[in-house]
Amino acid sequence: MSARVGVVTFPGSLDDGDAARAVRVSGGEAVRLWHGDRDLHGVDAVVLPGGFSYGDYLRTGAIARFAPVMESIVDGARAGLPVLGICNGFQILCEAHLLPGALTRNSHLHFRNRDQWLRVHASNTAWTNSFETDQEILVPLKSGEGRYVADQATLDELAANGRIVATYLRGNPNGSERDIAGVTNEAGNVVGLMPHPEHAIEALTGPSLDGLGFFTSILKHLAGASA
Amino acid sequence: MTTQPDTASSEAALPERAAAFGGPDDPDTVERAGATADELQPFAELGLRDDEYERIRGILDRRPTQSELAMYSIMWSEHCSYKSSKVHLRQFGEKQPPSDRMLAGIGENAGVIKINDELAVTFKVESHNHPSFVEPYQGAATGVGGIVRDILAMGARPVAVMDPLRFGAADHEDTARVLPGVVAGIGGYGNCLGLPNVGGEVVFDPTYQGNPLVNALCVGVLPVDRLQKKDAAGPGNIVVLMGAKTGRDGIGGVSVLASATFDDGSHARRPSVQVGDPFTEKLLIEACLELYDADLVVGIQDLGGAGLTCALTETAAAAGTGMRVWLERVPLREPSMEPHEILASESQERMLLIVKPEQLDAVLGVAEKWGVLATAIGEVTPSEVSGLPGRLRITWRDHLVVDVPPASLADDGPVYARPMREPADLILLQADRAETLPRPATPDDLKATLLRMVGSPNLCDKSWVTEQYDRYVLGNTVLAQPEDAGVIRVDENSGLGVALSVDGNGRFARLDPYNGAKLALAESYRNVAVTGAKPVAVTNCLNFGSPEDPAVMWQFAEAVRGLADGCLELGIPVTGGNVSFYNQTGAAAIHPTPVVGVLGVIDNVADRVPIGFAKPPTGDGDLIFLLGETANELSGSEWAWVTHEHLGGVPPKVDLAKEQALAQVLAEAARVGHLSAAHDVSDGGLAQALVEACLRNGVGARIALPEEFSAGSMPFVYLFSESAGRAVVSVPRGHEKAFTGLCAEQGVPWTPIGVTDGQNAALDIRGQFSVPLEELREAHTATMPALFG
Amino acid sequence: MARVVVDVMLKPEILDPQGQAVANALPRLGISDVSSVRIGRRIEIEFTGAADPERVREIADKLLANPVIEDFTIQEVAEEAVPAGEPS
Amino acid sequence: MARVVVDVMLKPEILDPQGQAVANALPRLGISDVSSVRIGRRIEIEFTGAADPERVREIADKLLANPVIEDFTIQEVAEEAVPAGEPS
Ligand SMILES: Nc1ncnc2c1ncn2[C@@H]1O[C@H](COP(=O)(O)OP(=O)(O)O)[C@@H](O)[C@H]1O
Ligand SMILES: [Mg+2]
Repeated sequence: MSARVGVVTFPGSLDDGDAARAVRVSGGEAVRLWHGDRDLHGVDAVVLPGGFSYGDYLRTGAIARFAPVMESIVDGARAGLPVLGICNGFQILCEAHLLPGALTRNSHLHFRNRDQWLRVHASNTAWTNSFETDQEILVPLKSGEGRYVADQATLDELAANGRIVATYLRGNPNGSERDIAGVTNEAGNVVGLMPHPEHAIEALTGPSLDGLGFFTSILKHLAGASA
Repeated sequence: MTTQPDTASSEAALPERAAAFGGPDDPDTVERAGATADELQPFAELGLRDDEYERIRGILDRRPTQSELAMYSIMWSEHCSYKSSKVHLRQFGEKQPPSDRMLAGIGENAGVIKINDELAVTFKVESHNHPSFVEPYQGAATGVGGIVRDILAMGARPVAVMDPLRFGAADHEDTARVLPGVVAGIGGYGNCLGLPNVGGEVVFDPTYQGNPLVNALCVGVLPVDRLQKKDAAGPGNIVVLMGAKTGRDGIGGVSVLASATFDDGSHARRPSVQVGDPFTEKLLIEACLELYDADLVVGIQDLGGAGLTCALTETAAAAGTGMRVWLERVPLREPSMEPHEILASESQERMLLIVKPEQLDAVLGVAEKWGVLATAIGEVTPSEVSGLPGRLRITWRDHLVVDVPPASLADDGPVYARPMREPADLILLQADRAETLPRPATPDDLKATLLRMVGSPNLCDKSWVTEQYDRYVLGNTVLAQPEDAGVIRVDENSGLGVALSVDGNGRFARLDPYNGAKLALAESYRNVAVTGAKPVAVTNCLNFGSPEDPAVMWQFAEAVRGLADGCLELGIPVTGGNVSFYNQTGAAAIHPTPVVGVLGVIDNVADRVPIGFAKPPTGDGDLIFLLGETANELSGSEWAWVTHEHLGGVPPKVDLAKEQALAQVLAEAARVGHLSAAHDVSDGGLAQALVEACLRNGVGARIALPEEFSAGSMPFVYLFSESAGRAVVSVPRGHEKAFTGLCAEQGVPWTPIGVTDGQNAALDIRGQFSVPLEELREAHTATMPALFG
Repeated sequence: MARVVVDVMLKPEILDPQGQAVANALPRLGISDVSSVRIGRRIEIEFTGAADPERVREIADKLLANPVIEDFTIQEVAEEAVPAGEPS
Repeated sequence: MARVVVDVMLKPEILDPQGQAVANALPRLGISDVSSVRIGRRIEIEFTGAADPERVREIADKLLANPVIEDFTIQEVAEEAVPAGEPS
């Protein structure tokens, strides 16, 4: 039986269909979850996709955090449920305090969509175990509020404990502290990522196939856990 | 919506008119109108002519009420009635080539084209010029929002947008104000809606100073059997308003009608800019699609220009039914709004639905699921006992304020055959040919010209703009800017997809509007063809000055004639479009600017051909061919403008039969895999096309000019002429015989001009110069950041 | 060392999607007695010397607010120790 | 019908690129005596009844501001003539 990966749709989610496609292309079963439904329908892992939940008008992720489904996801994540937040999903995870720090307006004040080189540092999380440490990958970035900030102590702690999942290479596209593109929680089951791996899974529609690694990682992780 | 003359001016022109009535509790009723036939009404301030006002009185057999007057004034405006353009636009229908693909055409919210037995696409381009000059961010944002709702109204899921933009001189201070706002607005709305932006144009020319052009195109996909109608069919059916609350947005000239309270409350009465709420629009899209799939909609119409007035009258007129509306049921953002304001409001993110009474609860349930407001505001009524079509009757708190035949507003507006005259300066302008201008004389001059050209505002790299747009969302973008056309996968299983391009060249149209329109069509058609897609349908946005100027009217008529003739020659129908008049400052009109969108179909998007040369594994790579013929055609060219600020002569010749042959070669060659790259040759000529093909993947090329173009100023002509009907392609080794055979078969001239270069990252023009790609890239990419930060 | 605060709010008749989104979210936090939320910008400007009211008005009008859709108000604040962080 | 204003500003140590952009634009308007510009949000909340300070604080803390990067202040304002319309 293939692993069941939930993909949440909030009002204003945009890349939910793409995240589900990425799960499928990697061999998993994508299960669509609805923001208003507390029930996680027994999924083995959850993806919070990109988009503009609730328009992101107040502050990115600020309102989505209070959606009923988030209560179950927060509880689940604390108990070890693997959760990947992409872009808006990352912002929601920070707002929900599952990940430290916050994502703020790009320092150049523009939305930026470009194919971005990253270095994957932490290859021991539930979502990155298919990568080699320090592997360089190319995935699309598209966000207006992608600048990761946290206080120095938190940043030091992240760096010291291998919790910086990925950093921007060849130019910091948004002013993120320490070029941070993604971080994980202490347990390594919750990962937030600003760029969009779900848009790098097919040669036809993406700049590379590098994004697949995040989705094959979770399948591997779940297979290992159930073995 | 089309631009109107400055909306604020009608306010300035307000007469000191003591209003005898007004106030939401004391509206001007039908009864009152019947009894006070001679009451003065501010019809002129509302833009209606004496004879138009008399016609309204004739139709109603009394004076109109205040609300009715507001409705006629907006529905009979240029923007809604097409009164100056109608007589010309008819040609699109009359000259329409037969097409078994077209499921809906002109007259609908957007044209619909079948792409296989199950699927159809719908697409349309519209202008939001004037609002974007007043408030660049919101003007552009709501332009995207508006065109998306047109696509949605056809039953389609919107899947991509494009944005043809034109601004004044790149270094003008207005451009510095307008461009960043427009770009942010288009990105802000489209990104938040989750629609990939797959192409557009960014053109600078002083002609657009004070009148920037913000056109927006949207394309959507629908199952053939989900096509929606706007007809308010079935007496007894319920009229539902869904989406945002109604506020005093974009009320424009109708604010003249504000009565007694005008003096004290003048501030609040100002026509206000429309503010977009893409989040609400996203929910509206999802709610509508769910309603379509559950078959809960009898008819649907978007609310755009003229708001509720337009939607109510058009849906009723389309079905010949009447309608009964309780206006106080419309949810308001501002409780103090008066009936005529509610009817005229252009608040965004609203749709009008006709639903069966027994399905109303289900409809409201879907709306609630998506968190959008939906309110029953009226019901469809039968035709009159006399057999005449039904009437639209609107009450406001039990007062009858509107009682009109809907078609008199929606279909039977005034139609004018306005006077036309060729612009007096055209003969002189055409005689002043760019072919006689001084040309670069040495290889060094030529190289310097190339570097200046690739960095000039119209030819430079536009990623400063396009990086602000999401191109990836929905996961079906196969090609997007800076490719020649956007290519979208429609069916993941079969790979079926569509290609779209939008093009226009105001300079060419200024020099010759008939051929200028054909050239815009040819370029758009070619841009679709180079991707390997087969062009099948056309949309257009006609941006012109004032129709009351006979010279502008002549330009308009010529452009429409050119486009209609061109489409007939190419065998592809015009499926819809939009007219924007009054793009003019004082007596000076913009260059006539027909913007043409072409839709193509590609059976398998995996066959699509990109513009960039492919990186050869080693040494010499693919063979480079120029298809088509190059003539000494420099008038209206980018070179003449960049180098001499010159505009004169006649534009390049256009031969649509040759364009068709070229398209056939490209489609077939793409399908069988003869092409590794293909790039349309247009603005900036072959030189620009080569630079772009090289820079895309950082692959060099060695070019040898043909014998007859190797001496004197002929290399310059070969590189910078803007002759139509050309494309530069790269052909993998081993395919050249078959490829040139195909060209011969279709009668397309080909010239081998060089090879891609895996060793040297440079563009080398033998006997002339060689430029490292890095130097070209620097020149090409520095311009926009230097101008806009 | 004058400190001036410019508050920029959308004109009352202009749609405020931000405020609306927040207002709609409140019930989920158990708050049902809010009738309206409007969101604008608060801009704190610090001058090296005294603040010329005319100049501040000009800055607000030209740069900080978009007079087509926004109104602004200006107030000079006591140059107290900056509002120390946290809630008042 | 209480009216409460919540001002949310980025913490001083967090980079405020918007404020900086404005500060950088000022010299072009001939203004050179501004030492700093910070831009935050001003949120006006209208309650149907009285505003419970505790609840307002809770809304601000949980929803309106992100304490990781922002500070807020709350003030209740005179319940002057309600701004014309717009119940969200
Ligand atoms: N330049 C044009 N070419 C073809 N059709 C046009 C053109 N301008 C307007 N139309 C058609 O006229 C009809 C009315 O246009 P419009 O009022 O702009 O529609 P909507 O209100 O749905 O935006 C539409 O079907 C539109 O496609
Ligand atoms: Mg329409």
